[in-house]
Amino acid sequence: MRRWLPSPLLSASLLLMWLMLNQSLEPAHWLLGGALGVLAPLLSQPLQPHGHARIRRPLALFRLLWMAAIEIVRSCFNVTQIILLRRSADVNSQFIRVPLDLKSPHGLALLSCLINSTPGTVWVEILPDGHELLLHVFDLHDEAWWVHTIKTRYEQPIIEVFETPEPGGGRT
Amino acid sequence: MSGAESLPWWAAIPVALLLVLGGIVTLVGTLGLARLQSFYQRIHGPAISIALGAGCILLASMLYFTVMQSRLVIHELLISVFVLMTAPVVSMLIMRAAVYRDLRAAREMDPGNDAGNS
Amino acid sequence: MELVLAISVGVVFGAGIWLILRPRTFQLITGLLLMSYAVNLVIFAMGRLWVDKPPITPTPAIDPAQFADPLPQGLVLTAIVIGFATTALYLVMMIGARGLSGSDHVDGEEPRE
Amino acid sequence: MTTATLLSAATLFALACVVLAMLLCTLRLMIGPSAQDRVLALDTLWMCVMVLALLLGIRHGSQIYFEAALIIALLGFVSTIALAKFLMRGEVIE
Amino acid sequence: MLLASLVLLPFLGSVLAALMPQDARNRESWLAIGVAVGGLAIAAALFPQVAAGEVVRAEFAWLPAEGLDFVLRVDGLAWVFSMLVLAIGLLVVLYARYYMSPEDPVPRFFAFLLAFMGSMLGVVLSGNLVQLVVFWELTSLTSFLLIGYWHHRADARRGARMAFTVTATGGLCLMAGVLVLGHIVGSYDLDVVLAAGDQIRDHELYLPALVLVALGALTKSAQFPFHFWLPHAMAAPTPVSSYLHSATMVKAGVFLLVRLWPALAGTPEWTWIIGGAGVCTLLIGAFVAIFQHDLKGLLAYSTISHLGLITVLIGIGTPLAIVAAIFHILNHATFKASLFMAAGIIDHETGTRDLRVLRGLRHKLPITATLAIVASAAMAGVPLLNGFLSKEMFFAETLHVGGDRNWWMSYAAVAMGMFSVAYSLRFISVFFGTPAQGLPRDPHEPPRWMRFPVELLVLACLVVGVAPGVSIEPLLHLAVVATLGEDAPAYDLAVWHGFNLPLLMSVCALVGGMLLYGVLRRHFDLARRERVPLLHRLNGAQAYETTMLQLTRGAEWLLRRVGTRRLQPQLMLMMLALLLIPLLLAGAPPAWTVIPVRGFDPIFAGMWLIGAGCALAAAWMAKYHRLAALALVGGTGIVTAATFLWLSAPDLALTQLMVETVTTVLILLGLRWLPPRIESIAGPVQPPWQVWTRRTRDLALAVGGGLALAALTHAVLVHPASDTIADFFLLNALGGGGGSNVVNVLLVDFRSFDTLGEITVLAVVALTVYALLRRFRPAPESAGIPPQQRFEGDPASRQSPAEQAGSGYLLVPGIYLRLLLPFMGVIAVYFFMRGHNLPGGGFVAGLIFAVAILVQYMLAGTVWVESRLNLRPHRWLGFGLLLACTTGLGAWWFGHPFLTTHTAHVEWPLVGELHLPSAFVFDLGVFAVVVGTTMLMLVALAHQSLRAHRHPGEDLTADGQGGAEGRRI
Amino acid sequence: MTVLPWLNHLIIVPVLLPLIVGALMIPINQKRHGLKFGLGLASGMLLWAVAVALLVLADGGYWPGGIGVYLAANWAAPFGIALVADRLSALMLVLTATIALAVLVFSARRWDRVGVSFHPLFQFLLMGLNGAFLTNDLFNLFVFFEVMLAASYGLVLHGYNLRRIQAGMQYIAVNLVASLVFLIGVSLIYAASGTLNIADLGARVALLGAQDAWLLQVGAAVLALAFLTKGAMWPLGFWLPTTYASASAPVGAMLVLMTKVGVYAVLRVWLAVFGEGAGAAEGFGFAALTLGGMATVLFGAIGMLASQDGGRMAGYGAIVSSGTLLAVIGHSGGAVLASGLYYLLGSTLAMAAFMLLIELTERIRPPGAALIAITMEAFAIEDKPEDPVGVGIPGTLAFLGLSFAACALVIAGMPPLAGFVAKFSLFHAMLAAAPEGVPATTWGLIGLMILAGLAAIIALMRLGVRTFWAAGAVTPPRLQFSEAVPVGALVILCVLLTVQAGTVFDYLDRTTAGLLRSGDYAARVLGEPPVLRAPGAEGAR
Ligand code: NA
Ligand code: NA
Repeated sequence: MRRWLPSPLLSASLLLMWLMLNQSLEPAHWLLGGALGVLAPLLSQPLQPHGHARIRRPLALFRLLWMAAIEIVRSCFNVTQIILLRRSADVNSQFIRVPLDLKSPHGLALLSCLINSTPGTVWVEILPDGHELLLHVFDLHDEAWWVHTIKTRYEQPIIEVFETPEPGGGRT
Repeated sequence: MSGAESLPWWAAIPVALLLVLGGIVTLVGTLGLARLQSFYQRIHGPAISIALGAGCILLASMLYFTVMQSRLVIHELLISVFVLMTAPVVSMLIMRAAVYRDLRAAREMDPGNDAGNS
Repeated sequence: MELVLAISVGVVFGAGIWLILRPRTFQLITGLLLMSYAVNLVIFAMGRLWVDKPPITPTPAIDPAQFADPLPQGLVLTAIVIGFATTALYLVMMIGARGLSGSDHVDGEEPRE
Repeated sequence: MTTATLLSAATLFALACVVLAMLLCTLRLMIGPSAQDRVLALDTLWMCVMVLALLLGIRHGSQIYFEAALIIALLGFVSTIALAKFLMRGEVIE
Repeated sequence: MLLASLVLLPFLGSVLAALMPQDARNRESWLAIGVAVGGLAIAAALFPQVAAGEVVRAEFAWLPAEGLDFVLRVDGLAWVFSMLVLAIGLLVVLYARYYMSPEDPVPRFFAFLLAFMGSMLGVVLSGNLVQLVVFWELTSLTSFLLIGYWHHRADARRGARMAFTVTATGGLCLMAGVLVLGHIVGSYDLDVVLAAGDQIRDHELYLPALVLVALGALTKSAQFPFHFWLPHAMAAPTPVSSYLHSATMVKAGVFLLVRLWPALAGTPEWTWIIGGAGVCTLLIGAFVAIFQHDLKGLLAYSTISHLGLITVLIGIGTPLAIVAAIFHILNHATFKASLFMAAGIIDHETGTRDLRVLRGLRHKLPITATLAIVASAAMAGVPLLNGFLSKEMFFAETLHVGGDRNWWMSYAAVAMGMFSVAYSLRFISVFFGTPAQGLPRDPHEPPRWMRFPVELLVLACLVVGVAPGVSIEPLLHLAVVATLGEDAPAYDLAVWHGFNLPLLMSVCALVGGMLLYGVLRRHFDLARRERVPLLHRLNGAQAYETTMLQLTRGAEWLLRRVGTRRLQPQLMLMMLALLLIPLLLAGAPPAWTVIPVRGFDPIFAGMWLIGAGCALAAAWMAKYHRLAALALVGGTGIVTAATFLWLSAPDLALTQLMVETVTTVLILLGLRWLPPRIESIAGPVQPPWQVWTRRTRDLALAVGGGLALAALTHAVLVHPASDTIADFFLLNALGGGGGSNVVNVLLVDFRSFDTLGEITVLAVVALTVYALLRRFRPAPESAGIPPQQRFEGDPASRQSPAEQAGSGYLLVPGIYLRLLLPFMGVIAVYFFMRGHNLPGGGFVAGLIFAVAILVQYMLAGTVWVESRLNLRPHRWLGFGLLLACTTGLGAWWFGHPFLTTHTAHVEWPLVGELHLPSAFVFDLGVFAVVVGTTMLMLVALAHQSLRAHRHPGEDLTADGQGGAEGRRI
Repeated sequence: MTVLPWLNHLIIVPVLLPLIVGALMIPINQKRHGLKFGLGLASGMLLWAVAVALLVLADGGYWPGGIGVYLAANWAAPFGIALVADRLSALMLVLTATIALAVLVFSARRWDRVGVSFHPLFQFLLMGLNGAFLTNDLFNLFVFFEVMLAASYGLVLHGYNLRRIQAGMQYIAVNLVASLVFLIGVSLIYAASGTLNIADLGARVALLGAQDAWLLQVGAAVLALAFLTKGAMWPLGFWLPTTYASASAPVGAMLVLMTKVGVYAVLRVWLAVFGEGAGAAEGFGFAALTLGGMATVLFGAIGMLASQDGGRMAGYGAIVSSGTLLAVIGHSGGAVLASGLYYLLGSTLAMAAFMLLIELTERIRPPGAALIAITMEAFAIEDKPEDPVGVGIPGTLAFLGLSFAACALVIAGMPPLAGFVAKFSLFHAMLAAAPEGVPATTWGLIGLMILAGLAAIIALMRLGVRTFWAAGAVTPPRLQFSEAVPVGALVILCVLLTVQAGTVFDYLDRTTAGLLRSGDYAARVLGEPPVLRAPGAEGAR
């Protein structure tokens, strides 16, 4: 099973994508989409050193995404406000460092997606010495608040989603 | 606007609102790109265009076509997913490129000063 | 619309001409890229301009006047692909020449006085 | 006012906003000053065109425009990351 | 057939001679003698017919369309001349056997000599003017080869080139003249032309024809002012000089004049042109001959002078003058050939031809001396020798020129006679006096058979001189009748005509010549003079050299002005032509019908404000800010794509978007190897005003070109479309092509042949790029690792590409990029599958697939990807092309033309009926080629980086690609 | 007709065969030269046989009017792409195959190893050439031009050194721009006439309104610019000498053929579109062609005089020949065409042989020595007279010398070889075409051609003397049998062309007669029916 279907989730996503693209639920599309869903991950397997993500707790993931979505919309309006109303020089743009406990690459990826999708913050990189995340904040009021928010609102749930059974899992 | 006459008001108003909002947000994002002073500020501008601007338009599109064609048209979701997957990569790489380019430039200007990661 | 497209084609083509008359290989390749855009648009425009009438015929019995001219589109597609290939070729040759001659002049050597 | 005029006006407004946005991107693309600015502007331009494609789809009530948006969403970033990588590492493929 | 063999025989002999070994001197001579004797026999066999006044003709079809047959024609004149060519040829061949050194490579000599003999016979026997020109030029060519026989000597090369240039140019003029004659007469056949004399002389093109023919004849016969080549031709071996440059080839010119006499002569123009050239030549040649120090040089000028004499006679143009001309041609051939041979013997025996050194040779070479003295006497016009007879006829004819009171021609003739006596004396002076000491060789009489030809010729001089009526009269008569026909005059070849004016002139010439020689020797230091008095400035050879040099220089100068080796002017001219030519040819446009068009769309306009702005900015920045220019071009590209989308061309939009992406990556890969231009070091090399002029010019051209294209595009856009073939495609795509996306059906069905060619272009370019990159040498500045990667502040500088993607800064992006790979693959399949009915198809799918792989390369580097994925682009290319071809060829099975589509209808359980058109398989081929091409080019380019990484800072110019080459990509 | 007669399939074989063989070669390992050469040679020979077969079919009355039409993809012209094999295209195919065979054999020794991909590129070049000669569709012509050019780009750069790269940059840049110009021309023509098929264009041209006619003429003029750039008309052909001088010998020989493609395209399009029956557009641009051709001849002649090295001289020679052809096409619009085609045959064969020959003669001595030799001769600096004993010429040198002389004679138009016959018949035909009063341009052209011949004589003699006769020890070059045979064969063909001039002219007269009947041509191409489907095989169409 593992051999032929390395990631059922990925395969399912591909099938779903196929059906959505063709906007059809005909059997032919199920068949073809299914075949592609199996084939594509298999063929791309050699180029996937980190394997595929295992979502341990889907519910936590949904909660996280919902929360992030709200945060994104909120930040959007913040940033809009700043762009429209403030003078550029008055904006306190800063780099900050956030020490991370999250190790799972997939978790880090999700974190990066959330942070980058949230206007006002841009992920730069994880500094190799000390596993700190270097972050750029558009309008920084309080560095400690930011570190705290990221660690509790984002990192913790992500660790839950990806790393609960054995920390560092998901790596091949 | 072929066939738009058949659209009921309950759908037309949210679609129109989403369109207007999406347009405005997109514009504001690029306005940030154009008027902010440093690169590190400017990079935050397009983020709202991508996140909210494109999002609103996608939503409007889904709603519009779903009502228009009286069936669930949600393949625009694919676009959202792909944008969500690729936009972080782009901003990460551009940002990192900018940081290290600036670092290197600073080092070349003043070789004695071992500037850390700002 | 027609006027806008015509002017645009002219501007892009003009910029291309200016660039292909410059002495540096990179200018030349940039000019070629721009000229290809202009030329592709010209070919495309020969089928006249149609908005929202892509040549996709849902039924065999159609009124051809209701669709954009597919032929120029086919030609442009070929031209785009060939243009891409030849750009690649010129690029590789240009860096090869830079390596061999030490100059990025289009003649492969700096002009002699 | 019918729904059609309302939607048409809204689409037109959004289109105008997007084209203005593209203009602003172009401005940044031209003036730079740094290379990363230009890359960022180009990427945003791609995104604007994606939005433009979606808007054209709504304007004409046609699905034909969707694929272009899809392609930009999925593959539009490739040239941007190539540019970014070039800036950062001096070569695109190491 | 007999006639044909007469011409063919020497050529056959020539081929045989060329095939013999280097040292086959005897066999070569025997062969040549055989050829000459055979020729003589054939000619003899023709004699009865010719003597009966018949014109023997042989015709072979060659170019009937142009009214051109290969015609051989013998009349009396031709017969006499061919006898001359063959007989002197025989003697020369015999002489050459002894003259040529045993070390000389004789096959070449005899091959050329026999080829010349054939060509000369061809000239003489041609019954068609065009054919005559052919053989005429062949004689020039063989002469060139013979003069250059000792081509290791500079004088031989020079002489050969000079002779060839002059005579071949004359030949071209002759060709033009012949064309004009043919145009006038309507035929090139000699008989027809000769019969059309009045028509020719009355035609408005008579003068051009005459001038052109005269130019041919005068150059060939070394007439003033083209005489200079002949002395330089003396660098040839003496047999050649005696055969070609005294007896035969130089006679071709006068032969031609005689031949065409019935057609062209009889006008003042003829007399002035031909006679004028002849008089100048005869005086100059004779005068200059006196002052030569080289035996052969003296003979050469004397030949020039005698040819002038003959030319004058022809120019005078009375029938008697023609008789005299033909007579003198024969006489000159005999005495001059023998004199050349004698000179050759002297040269051969003493090792020198210098008149200043040679003295008293009669003691060592008594027989040769006697022969030479007799021949010289003939040349000087001493009575009882043949030269006397023809010269006296000449004197007689000069008296008639210009009526009774005009004597200048006669004075000139006497002067020439004096000079010829003087140089004859100078020639024989080598035999008198005390024997010279210190000659290069000790002279002895030559071998018996080497002297034999001289003896024979001298004997002929004597016989003709004493008994012309019996000896030469019949021959002469033949030739004269053939030339003059009914005009043939009565003439008397007696030795003694009583005391008359010509005799007085002869005596004057003899006495005056002796006096002149004596005076010159005593008082003018004849033996030491370096320069010819009065005429030394008239140096034709120097003029020729200068002309040739000036010609080359001038051509170079001109070439720099009307041509260029640089690219920019060429492109400028192309653009200028694009701007001007259509307008010049088609004129101003007619009144234009305009159909109402869509109104102004501000949004579309806004979009193109961007597109055009980007293009202009790119043009501004491309010199120093390449990356910016690239991004700006990308801006124009994406606006173009949006335009396609807007204007109902979704397929184009998709393709343009993908091509845009791939092009950007490609150019970036290339930019890696193009060191940046830095403004400060690239200062202007030209003065600023030049730069500004050029820029203004280019700007004007750019604006003009842009305006022109804009105007044309607009004109088309507002003009009603004509009845196009497009409707057919729209109507038949679904029914006939089985697809609703007409553009795709166009690509894979209606015009699939185009697509086949197009993917071939892709494959070819990929192969070329790959081949180029195999030998690629990067610029030294860019050969190393880029500075960014050497920056210590960047943690990635210490990591391999694989490590960067595995744990470094690319870890997080990498998760996405790797996750996207299967999605991109499926999307590629999606676009491929739907292509026939909706926007998409093999191109777009292929590009998407290639970009998907490319992203992985960007992420983790070449080595990592290729250790896990063996993508063989060459195979993709080959497979794709073959698949497309095979699909097309499948139609042959059904008896249909290549690429005819067929659809298989397969009933599947659960799925229903599936249509599998062959066009689909064809498109798969397209897909494979696009993937193969893109991968091959980009990956080959990316592989270049490996070299820098393998050997940091060293061995940068090493050929090959190191490890990358070994790996199959 | 439900099945296409199998002989008709031969028409497309000259395109398909090299394509398939080339594609087969791509995946083959770079080191297997022998295999690739074998494949290439087999393809070349087969191609030659097919070309000859087409010539026989076209001339033998197999097709009505001597015109074979092949509807690629089975769509009737003008909708689909039609390939046309008439006497002219068959002749060009034979010429191509002949030269290709010679070049292939020639390159077997050395050249195919100098870089990778020689053989596949060569096959693709053949495909492009053959396609360009066969196609009847303007855009398809563009595609085949691109195939040909793309392959030639690779081949011009084959052997990769600075000189080649510099020349290649020029060649490629000019041709890329020319391709863009080509596209503009095609698109204008389509906009004006609504068709891309050349025969259809000829049929439509008389019916166009004034505006469309104007647009068509502008388009045609633009198109001609592209053709003439490839055909190297002055002032568009400056790229040519540089490219010839630096390309490797076999590639140079193929380039000779490629110049002719530009001329061929002009001929095809102009006779079909602006020939008889073109209404108001009849004779459009012919005068410009004459003038341009004459300027080209003059330029080429000047260039030959100014050239010192063989390659460049050959390049200018090619320009002269191109210019002559263009002037001739323009001059009488067809009356002297047969002679022009004969000239094309002779000059192409000789020039190809000459290109191969130059490479062999350059082995005789280093080029530097030659330069000194020429200055010495120009200033009449005599080296001291040596013993009058000749220098023996070994077989190889004799062979080279003879071949050189033969080529030089043909190129210069000197008797007795084909060059002279061509020139003479050209002159004759031009004069015969004007029975009452020969116009000044005709005299001018004749004079110019004679002058060009003279320039060629002077230049080639200088080169020949310098190469074969210059002072100093002549080292007989190492000559491979496989290098000598093709040169010899091409030279012998020139001789045969002269000897068999009558036969050749008969064929060419028939060719010309066919070309001038553009109405028949259009009727044949447009009237060719597609193959009908068998009743049972439903649905394919
Ligand atoms: Na195509
Ligand atoms: Na003729």
